[in-house]
Amino acid sequence: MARVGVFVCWCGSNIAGTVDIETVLEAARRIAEVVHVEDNKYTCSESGQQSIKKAIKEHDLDRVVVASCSPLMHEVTFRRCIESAGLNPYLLEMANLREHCSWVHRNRGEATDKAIKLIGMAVAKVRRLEPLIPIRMPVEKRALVLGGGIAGIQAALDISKAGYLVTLVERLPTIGGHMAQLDKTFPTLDCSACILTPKMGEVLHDENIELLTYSEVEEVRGWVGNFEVQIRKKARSVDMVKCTGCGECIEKCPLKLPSEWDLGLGLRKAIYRPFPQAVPGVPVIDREQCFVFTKGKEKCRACERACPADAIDFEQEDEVIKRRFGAIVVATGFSLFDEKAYGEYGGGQYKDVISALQFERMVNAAGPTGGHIIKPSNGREPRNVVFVQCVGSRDRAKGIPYCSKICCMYTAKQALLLKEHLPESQAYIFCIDIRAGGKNYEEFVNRVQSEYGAIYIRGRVSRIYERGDKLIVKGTDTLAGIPVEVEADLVVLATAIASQSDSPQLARILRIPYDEHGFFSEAHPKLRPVESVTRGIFLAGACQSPKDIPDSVATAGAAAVRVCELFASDELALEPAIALVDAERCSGCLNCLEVCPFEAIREERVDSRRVASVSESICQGCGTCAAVCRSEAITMKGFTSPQLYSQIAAPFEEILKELEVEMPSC
Amino acid sequence: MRCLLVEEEVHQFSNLVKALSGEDVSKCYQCGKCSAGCPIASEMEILPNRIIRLIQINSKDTVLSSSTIWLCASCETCFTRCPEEIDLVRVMDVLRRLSLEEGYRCPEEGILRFNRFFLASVKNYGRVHELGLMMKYNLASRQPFKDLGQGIALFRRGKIPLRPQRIKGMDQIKGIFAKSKPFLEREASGGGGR
Amino acid sequence: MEALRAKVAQLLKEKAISGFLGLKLEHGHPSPFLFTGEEGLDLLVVSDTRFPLTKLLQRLTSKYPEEKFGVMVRGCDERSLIELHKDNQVNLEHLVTVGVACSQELAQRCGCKVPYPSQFEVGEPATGVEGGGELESIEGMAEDERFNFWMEQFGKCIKCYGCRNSCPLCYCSECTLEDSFLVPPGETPPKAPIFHLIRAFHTVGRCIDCGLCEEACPVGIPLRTIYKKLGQVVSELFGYSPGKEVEGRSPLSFLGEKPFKEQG
Amino acid sequence: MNYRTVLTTCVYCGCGCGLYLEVLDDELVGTLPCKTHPINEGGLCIKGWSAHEFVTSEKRLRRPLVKKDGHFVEVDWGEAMGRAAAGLGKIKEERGPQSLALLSSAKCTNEENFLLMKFARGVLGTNNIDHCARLCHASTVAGLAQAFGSGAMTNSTPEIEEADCILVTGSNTTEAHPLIASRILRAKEKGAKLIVVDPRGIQLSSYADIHVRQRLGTDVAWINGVMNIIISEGWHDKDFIERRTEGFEELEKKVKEHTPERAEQITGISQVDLRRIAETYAKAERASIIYAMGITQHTTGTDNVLSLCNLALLTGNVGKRGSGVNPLRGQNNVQGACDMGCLPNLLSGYQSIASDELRGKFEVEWGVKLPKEPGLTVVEMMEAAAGGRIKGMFILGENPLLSDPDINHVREALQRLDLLVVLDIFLTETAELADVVLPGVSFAEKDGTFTATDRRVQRVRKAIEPLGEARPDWQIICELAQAMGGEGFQYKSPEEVFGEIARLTPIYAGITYPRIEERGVQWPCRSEEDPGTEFMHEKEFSRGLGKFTAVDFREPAELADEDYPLMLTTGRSAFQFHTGSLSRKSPSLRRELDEAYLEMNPLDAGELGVPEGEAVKVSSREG
Repeated sequence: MARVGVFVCWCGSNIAGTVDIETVLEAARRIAEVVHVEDNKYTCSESGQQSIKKAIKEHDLDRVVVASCSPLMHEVTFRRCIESAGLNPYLLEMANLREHCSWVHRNRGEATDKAIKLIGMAVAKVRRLEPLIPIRMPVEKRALVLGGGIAGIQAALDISKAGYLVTLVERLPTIGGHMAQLDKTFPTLDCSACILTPKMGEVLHDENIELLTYSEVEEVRGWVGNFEVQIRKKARSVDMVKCTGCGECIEKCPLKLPSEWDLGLGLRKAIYRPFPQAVPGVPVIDREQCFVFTKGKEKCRACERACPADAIDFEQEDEVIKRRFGAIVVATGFSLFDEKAYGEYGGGQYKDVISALQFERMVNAAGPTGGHIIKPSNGREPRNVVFVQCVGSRDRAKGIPYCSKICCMYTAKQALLLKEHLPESQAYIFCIDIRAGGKNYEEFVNRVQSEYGAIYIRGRVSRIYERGDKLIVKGTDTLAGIPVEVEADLVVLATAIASQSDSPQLARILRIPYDEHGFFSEAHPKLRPVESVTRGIFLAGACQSPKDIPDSVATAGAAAVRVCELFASDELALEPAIALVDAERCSGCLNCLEVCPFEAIREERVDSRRVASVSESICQGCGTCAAVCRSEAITMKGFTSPQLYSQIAAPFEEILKELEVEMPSC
Repeated sequence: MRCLLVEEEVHQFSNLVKALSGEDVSKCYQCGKCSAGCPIASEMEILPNRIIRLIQINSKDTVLSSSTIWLCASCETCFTRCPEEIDLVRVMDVLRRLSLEEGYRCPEEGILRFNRFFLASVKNYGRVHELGLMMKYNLASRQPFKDLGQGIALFRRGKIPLRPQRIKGMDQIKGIFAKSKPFLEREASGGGGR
Repeated sequence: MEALRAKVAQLLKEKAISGFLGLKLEHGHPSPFLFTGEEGLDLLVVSDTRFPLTKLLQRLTSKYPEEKFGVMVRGCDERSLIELHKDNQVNLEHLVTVGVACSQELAQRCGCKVPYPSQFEVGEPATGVEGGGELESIEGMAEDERFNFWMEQFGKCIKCYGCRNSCPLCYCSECTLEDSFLVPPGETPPKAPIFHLIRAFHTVGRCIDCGLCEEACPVGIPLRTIYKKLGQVVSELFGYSPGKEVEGRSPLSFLGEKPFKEQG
Repeated sequence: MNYRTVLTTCVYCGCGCGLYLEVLDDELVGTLPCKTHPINEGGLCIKGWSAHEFVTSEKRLRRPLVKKDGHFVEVDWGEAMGRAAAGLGKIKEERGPQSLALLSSAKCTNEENFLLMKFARGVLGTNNIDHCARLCHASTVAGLAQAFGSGAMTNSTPEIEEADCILVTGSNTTEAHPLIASRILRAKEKGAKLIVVDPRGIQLSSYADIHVRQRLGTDVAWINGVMNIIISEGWHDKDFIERRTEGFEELEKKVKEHTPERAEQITGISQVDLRRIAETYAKAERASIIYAMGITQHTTGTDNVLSLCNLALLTGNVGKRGSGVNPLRGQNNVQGACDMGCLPNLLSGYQSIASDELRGKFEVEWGVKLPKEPGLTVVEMMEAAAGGRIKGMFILGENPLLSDPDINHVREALQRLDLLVVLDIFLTETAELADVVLPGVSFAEKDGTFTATDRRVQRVRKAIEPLGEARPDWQIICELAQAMGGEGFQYKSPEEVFGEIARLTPIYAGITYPRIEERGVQWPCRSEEDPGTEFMHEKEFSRGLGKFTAVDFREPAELADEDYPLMLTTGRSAFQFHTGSLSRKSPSLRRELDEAYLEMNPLDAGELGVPEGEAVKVSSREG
């Protein structure tokens, strides 16, 4: 016989407001094997926990049911609590009277009934629980940071400074990310490159950081504390060691191609460095374009001849390296919404309709126009410039439903820069709302209107079309209630922030969840904002949701702290409530292997029989495998069939008895 | 202009529109793209986005007596542009019907009259007899010679037949009209008389 | 029949297979037998008597995983092999199937939609039988009536486990039906309806509608009708018909295309 | 590598289902139902499906055992056989043949039973041979023989579904004879009326048109009551009574006294229900009575059987296809063991030992003199052993310690013996008391025949070699007989033994192994041309006319009183069989049910404060 204590929480009025606590207590006392029942206004409070501990001692309880909120909130709290009173922490069951009951019901009587049933179910299960002991695993104290944008750079530097080794993987030839493409940053108008490049350099020279650019993660196996990662270093065709970064090779390359870095506004060579301050400064050969690769080995080779260091290596091959990591920070950033979806804005056809990032490159002194704002169609200076916000954002029909968060601010900044560069110009900004929540943000927008004379028109643009060498922008001023048209020389579209198009593939490799828009999901939006559901994998920057630079840096720092926390101990305690395969029962169909979202199940042989086996350190205890196992060979510790069945049966006991009467009896 | 805080429930009108059109106007966040794209917007006293807004705030009288709902040409630009995929054309249809049913005065007599002649022609022949329609309408609007030149040009090229021609499936046409009889009758009798 | 014997003799002679699992006519009754040489092949028969040969085959293949076996297959046997293959219980690459088309009479008796395998050596393809047998009439019942009907049917059960024992797709070493927590042991009839519902759920996504369960039922419970209904549901919801193709897995044995996508 | 299936007959109950033993590489690996078998047609009960499991049990006896200083020691065959032969011989010599007794086995083959009978009478010179049928259906044999002239099921199993009214009483058919129950359910689905008279609610009663519960031990009363109604309503078959029966007047007189009122009073069955039973049964075209030990295991067992016969004769419901009186015999070969003359007063084929002519036939064939006086029954044997009159016993495959009434008495009796020889496949509770234990083999390791409850003689076929040093029981009996100087025990095969059975047993005369190869043959089968008998007494009864026997109701020998306020009635479970010697060695069956249990009326249980699943102590006047 178990000795169960039931602790009913009022949660202030959250539960007590809808559930009649007295009735619940009375009913709980009548449940078999329940020897102690009490209520607390806030069971999670220090005094509430003290009273649980006291009751365990006084009534010699060996099982505890806390009837309060979701275990997501306080299971850890109460486990710790009963553990300190000498019980195994896994002999706890929570009945969720709040989210599952009081918050979703209005009728007091019904809610009370349900609360009683929920407690009955919890008691039924707790009676059958068995003590569990966490699994202990050693920790590999080396972190992998994916993505070399500002978030990845910051995370790498922070972890390194705490004394741990870091490998930073970036898929482009240089780190820096989108921040390196920007001119100034809002609202302080710092030069983006000026504040970023020192950090890039720091990464390059940090002894704790291994920098792998032009590289991608191909496979991740293992678990928190022991990830085994396979990384492909793509052939750069230039020897990283020999190259001095002099740039002679680039000079001599005869091929001129549109530059991705400048979003097509400028040109680069087949051997190139995306921008002058690129880190590392070693150029890379675009093998898809270079004559040596497209036309034949003996063709061209101008760069090779030009290189004083003999660093060009056409024969170089991709290198696949394997590393073990204890933790992974994902900072793979974002991509921009493609404005081609908007046929009414020209769908990318009008040369003088550009994206905000193109504008950014144009206004950047290191950009293709050397910092001059021009009409791409004829190179002249524009006078009337129309900025269109929410291109893709807040558009369920053509784009994405969410707000991209940073466009209001960067549009204001660009309007300001426009006026600084071309004092004669006039900025028109079509916006829906101005969302300027942030330190000094609202003031900045005000300044752009009052000091820089930008005209804000509240309304969305319906159409842009060419008339002569002008662009007609049709919109409505919804405040004035009249349609408006602006004759523009240049139109800048504030395109939305989207997830990286290949984020689902990466999520699959990492075994982490992502949301419907392709952003990686955090474990808890409020309390675990930089952790993924998979232990040991953390999120930083805009791969999780649209973020501005300070937010990205802040989350990177937070993720780094999480990594350091993990590395601070030599061993990890893993959740013991995981799947266990009974090899005797296993029929080897391996359907479990197919469905395991964490790839925690592998095939094994037991006396030539094929059976499934669970890697206890990878298993997250999700139970999917147990659900598909027809042989019932998989047991979920802490959720065994008898435990769950008795929990399910508990509220139906009376009904079952009634049914039995109806059934043919013998 | 009376709006918002009326004695009825504030969602009453929007709920009615939703029930009749299937469109949820509460999704509108007033970006104005509908109005921006509307080819007739310049003729409108109240822009389409404001019609939606007025529905949101229960301003029924203003909406149902506005000319906007009659000026709308159902070109669907607004629907095509709307980021929330609200079908304004359906909404406008419903508003016109409500306006008639509840006896609001139509500020655009001509449009209403044209619609009636058009329907009558369809009812009789299963299709529009352009010449008859034109003549009737122009007579009724007391501008008998309007469009005369263009009409003659079209007539010469055989585009406008002198006599009305009936289509084959008249029984089906009759069925359609029989189905909508209650509404048409109410409409003809002048509705609720507000 | 001669064609079958010749084919098997040849397979054995060429050592393409180490044994052929078929039916042997002995003591006036056809029964399963593993033919390993030409000797006794004259007793190899095709008859309208069906045994779960593919189930018996599993015992051979699990004892001799490296050997190649031949097996006589009807349409249903072939479907069961395909499902067994998907669940790693047999390896089609280690099997040589020799097809037999069922007689029209047998097809009729079984209510079989496809009474022949993809290839066959013996018989003429009979016309498939459409319609769900008893299913329509049971579906036509009012809910109460239907409940009572099934309760009465399940009440006849003598818990012989014949349905499970005959099922070619039931291969678990320990059966959920024997989980004393779910089905109290030692009771006849087993507590209705849990016994039969567990079995029904376990057929979802793999039952190939061979009807051997119903054939084995001494008290004539129309088990197949339940499994047919579930099969229909799976087919409608997921477009999956067990045993139809070697490719593709049962919808209940994999996660969706985007396994990590959060709902909503 | 070899895999084959061997057609044989199920070893559990009397249904006689055909099954295949699956043999993979000469090991028994499974059981399959025979799809084309006349009895089970592809179905089996759980026992059948797991019939192979006990065969290879770890607990099987693999070497002969001899008790030395109170402990068993494994010995070779020579020593064990020598000890048994010498021991038996010594007792015979010193105390005379009448101090020896033998128990035969309803689990063994006909051949083995016949040989044991021959050994007892021809070699040991005693008629003290009996078997467990005494305890179950002796009253059937007696009753049916008295009424019809033949003590067996009148119809065949497949015929059951041709009946249009089935009266089941004293048989929990779904549990005890599952594959016969399936026929009853099928008949019901075809439209037959089902009447269940049973003190308990059983699975069949949920499907019954009429289900009544009689007070325990009041069967004669309700049957008489029913007959009273039939006669007074004139529903009886006057023509049949006239042509085919005798003793009606006597019956009529007796039955008149048993008014429905009185029957209701005694049995607790309402008059309305009695009337419904009477009408339904009497008016049916083909009514069949199915009963088992609920009728026979009473002090009034024979009366009960006779009453049922009366009821059938009264309405002309016998001697027709699907219609008759059908005792369901328990053991797989209890019918055969009876047929083979393992009875103290009868030779094989129910030929009286007392008859000089019949006995003479055997004496000629065997070349020995046979004792004439009838021997002791099981119960008498135990009495005699306890009293020191029986000194030596040979028990073939039976477990009287568990199967006989009063375990303490039996233990005492067996312990008093000078020599107990047990031939079994397990060390049963009885074998543990033995001095010599000879390891026999299971049905899977030998050839022979079983006779099912519907008189169907069917083949048992060897599937695997005997385990360890175990030997087929028939060989052991022959060797023992020869060791004791017996002549005529040099058989090469069971088939040869069967030939002798056929020669000496008229009802088996026409049966040969080739004839029963496929579907068995039902006795009586008097010649090679005789196709056997599906249903009996068609034109005339075995005894000529059917005989009514007026029976009075008598209360059971023991009734509930203040000291012993509850009545206990025994029953069967589908998951175990008989004393469990076999079925309790089967994992599948043990998983279902591993120990006996007792069911109580919830009202009684409530009064006694016994909760569900509680252990209770039961005591009776006997202990």
